[in-house]
Amino acid sequence: MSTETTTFTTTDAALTRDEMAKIVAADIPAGAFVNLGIGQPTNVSNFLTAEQGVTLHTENGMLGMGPVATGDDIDEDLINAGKIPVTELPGASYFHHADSFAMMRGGHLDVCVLGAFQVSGGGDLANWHTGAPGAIPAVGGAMDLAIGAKATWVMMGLFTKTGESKLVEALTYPVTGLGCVSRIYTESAIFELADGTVTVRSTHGITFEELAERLPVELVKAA
Amino acid sequence: MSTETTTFTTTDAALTRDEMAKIVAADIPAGAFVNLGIGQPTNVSNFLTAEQGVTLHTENGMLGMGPVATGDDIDEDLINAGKIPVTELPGASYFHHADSFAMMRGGHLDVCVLGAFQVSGGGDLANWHTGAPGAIPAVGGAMDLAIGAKATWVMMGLFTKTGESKLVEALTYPVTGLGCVSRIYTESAIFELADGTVTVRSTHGITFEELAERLPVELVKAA
Amino acid sequence: MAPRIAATAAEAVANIHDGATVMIGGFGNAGQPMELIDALMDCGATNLTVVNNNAGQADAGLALLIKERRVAKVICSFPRQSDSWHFDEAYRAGELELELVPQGNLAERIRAAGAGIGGFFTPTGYGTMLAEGKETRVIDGKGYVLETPINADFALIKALRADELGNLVYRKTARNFGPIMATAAKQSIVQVSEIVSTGSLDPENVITPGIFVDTLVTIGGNN
Amino acid sequence: MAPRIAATAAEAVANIHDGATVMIGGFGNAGQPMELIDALMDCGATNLTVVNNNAGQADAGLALLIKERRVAKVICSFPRQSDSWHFDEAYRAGELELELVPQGNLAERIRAAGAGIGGFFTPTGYGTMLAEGKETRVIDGKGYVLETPINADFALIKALRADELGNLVYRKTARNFGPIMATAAKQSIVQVSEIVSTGSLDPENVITPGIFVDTLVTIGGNN
Repeated sequence: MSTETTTFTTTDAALTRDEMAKIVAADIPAGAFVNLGIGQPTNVSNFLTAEQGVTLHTENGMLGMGPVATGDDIDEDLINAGKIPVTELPGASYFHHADSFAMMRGGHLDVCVLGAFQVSGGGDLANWHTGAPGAIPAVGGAMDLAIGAKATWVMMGLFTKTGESKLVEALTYPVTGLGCVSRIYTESAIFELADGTVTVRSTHGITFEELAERLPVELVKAA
Repeated sequence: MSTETTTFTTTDAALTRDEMAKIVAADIPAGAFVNLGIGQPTNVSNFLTAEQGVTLHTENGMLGMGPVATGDDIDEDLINAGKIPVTELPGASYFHHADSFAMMRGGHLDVCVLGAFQVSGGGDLANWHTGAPGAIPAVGGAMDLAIGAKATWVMMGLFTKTGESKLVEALTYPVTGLGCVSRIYTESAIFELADGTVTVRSTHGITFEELAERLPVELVKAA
Repeated sequence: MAPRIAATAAEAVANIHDGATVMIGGFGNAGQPMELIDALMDCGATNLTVVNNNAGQADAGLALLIKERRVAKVICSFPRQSDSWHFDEAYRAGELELELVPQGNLAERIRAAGAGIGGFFTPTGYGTMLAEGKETRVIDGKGYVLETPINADFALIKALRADELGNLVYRKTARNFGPIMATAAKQSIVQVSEIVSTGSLDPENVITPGIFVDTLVTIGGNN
Repeated sequence: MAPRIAATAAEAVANIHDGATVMIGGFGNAGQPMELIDALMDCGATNLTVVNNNAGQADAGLALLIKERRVAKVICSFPRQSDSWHFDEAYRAGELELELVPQGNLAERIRAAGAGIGGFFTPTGYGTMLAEGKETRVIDGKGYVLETPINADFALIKALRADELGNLVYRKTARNFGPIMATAAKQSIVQVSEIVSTGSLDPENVITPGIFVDTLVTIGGNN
């Protein structure tokens, strides 16, 4: 699950959201138990193959979650953490909220994929609260998800609308979890984080050198 | 469950074990959830009536335990905490060990009836370990049972073989639980314990005055 | 004690008093005891502390209780949603206290209350705003926050089916907070689609044993 | 990952190594994975720490492991029994370390390990010999002891039935420690009477989700 031997690659164009989701999906080891956060990470499920045999966890109490339900399959008692009706796969199981979060907190899930406002080079994650004055905070399962799985991966845009890097030296947004992120997927690059070192696995529509210039953290190019 | 208005009574003869068990059974409120410890307390179940609607808990993971199993009803997967084969009543449920002890520790059982080596006037209980040199200790569920239920009742002989009182000012045996016992049933008397006061509800084969002389704790006679 | 069977939701919630702490099950619409919440609205109890995953949505249920200022405090993980306007307004007006708890800690604190645990060290939230003012400890190199149990006077729960002893089964992800809230409240009030005769539920499949259920009411019955 | 299906008990336990901590399910004979324990005996692993409710009985199973001095330490609640002679001898000879834990604390500590809890305050054992040297705290006037999680390398468990994904159901009071031990061990090795096809178990009734199961072996099959 950690940084296997990675070879640096580069492509001319930035990744689309589907391309990002497809890469994340391909990186998930066969047979893994995975929680996909709300938003972009949910899209990863569309690119998992049956051969991978990945089991999806939803923190509202289910393993073996299937695709989004449509038409007659919609059942208000069967929803995911984003409150979207989903389906049940053969071999599924249901459990209560304490057992569900115990499963997560106890380190039983292999991978959790989350969105983020910011990630630090040390793997600190900010994704729950803008910290803006007057903003009403809501945390949900964000903090549990951040620190629970064996590996926490982030999918995010690398830059804010105003062009600032969301991969930062130190978080300016409120912390969700410390030192928990080990991989970041963005449209412009994919990063591996380990022991304070940020390794660039690939760049997309940008060269390693350009990236190194724009980001406020020291980058290592994968071999 | 606590000392309702009690009227002092006395009988000429000491209580037999069955008489003690019958009195305990009659004292259990209708509809109560009860755990009966190993030994004398187990005998209480023989005197519970169907009308009482008492539900028995066994800490190895069951509510709705029925009588001891005999003949073809013996099932090695269905035993009580004393490892005796038992039966299942309609409306029973099974759960794992952590849930079972959570049920107890969380104060959900109404009454727990236990044996004892000693009880102090303040309700401290000793029933798990003689503390003798070389004795191998074994605690089982004793400490959980002592402090878990809403009311903990003890059934014991009032005197040791050498005639010393087992109702004591301060325990000389190792503690099982502090301040947990609210009622003691013995062959010679029944005691209510509350806030450091020991009230004698009844005597059997002994007068209140004789009892007061033999016991090392101050006794109050029920009105 | 076999649970009281209430004829109506109004009768089921009639003894909820001003100032009570009320847990309300459900995650999204799944497992939300809507009829019991409506009855709580009608019964007039005020100055409530509500424990729920959210803080009301749109113009129904908990949102209405908040709109009418019947709720003094909400303990939840995810108050702000696109349609949480009544919460937003009451909170911004300073007329509603909010205790924001990560969802897994919320579940574990509810479980702890039911299980008689005095507090526990959880890694979730360590190093974040939500741990401010709380005791923390580093155990084996990992940071933990001390969290305390959340008890309640009442729990409002939706289950699928009960037997006459109050044993419950749930349906799919509607199980969520129900089983743990039932253990943490002094009185659990449960709406079900049907009440079946004792002995109809397989003891292996009971999710909430009847010991945790005080009041049952049948609602609808179309599940 | 779907569990490995071992052809024999010997194959199932083959990777248990010297010095491993091994949890063994069962309470009395109910849920005791006798064939796996026998296989552990045959596989030769030594210097083991064993977590079990007892410390072996008569001349079989765990008692034989202790007799052969393959066990360096036992963590249990009730070691001394009428037929625990091998334990008694090894313990008196100072050749076996004993950590005696009240049964409910044992269960809760195992659960805590599986749930990622760093420690918890329990009332059980407060003021007793078994709390000596442990941190204590008075919370709301009640005394508590801080207890720590018990993790293991392996768990040996007996369940009734598994599907191919490792979802488990148990039988009656044979459930006992199985579900929590499965969560607390790095590898859970489970003997079952039969393995059924995926989709054969009702997702509502799964007691141990397959995520907690690593190895399955079919034994007997007469339950």
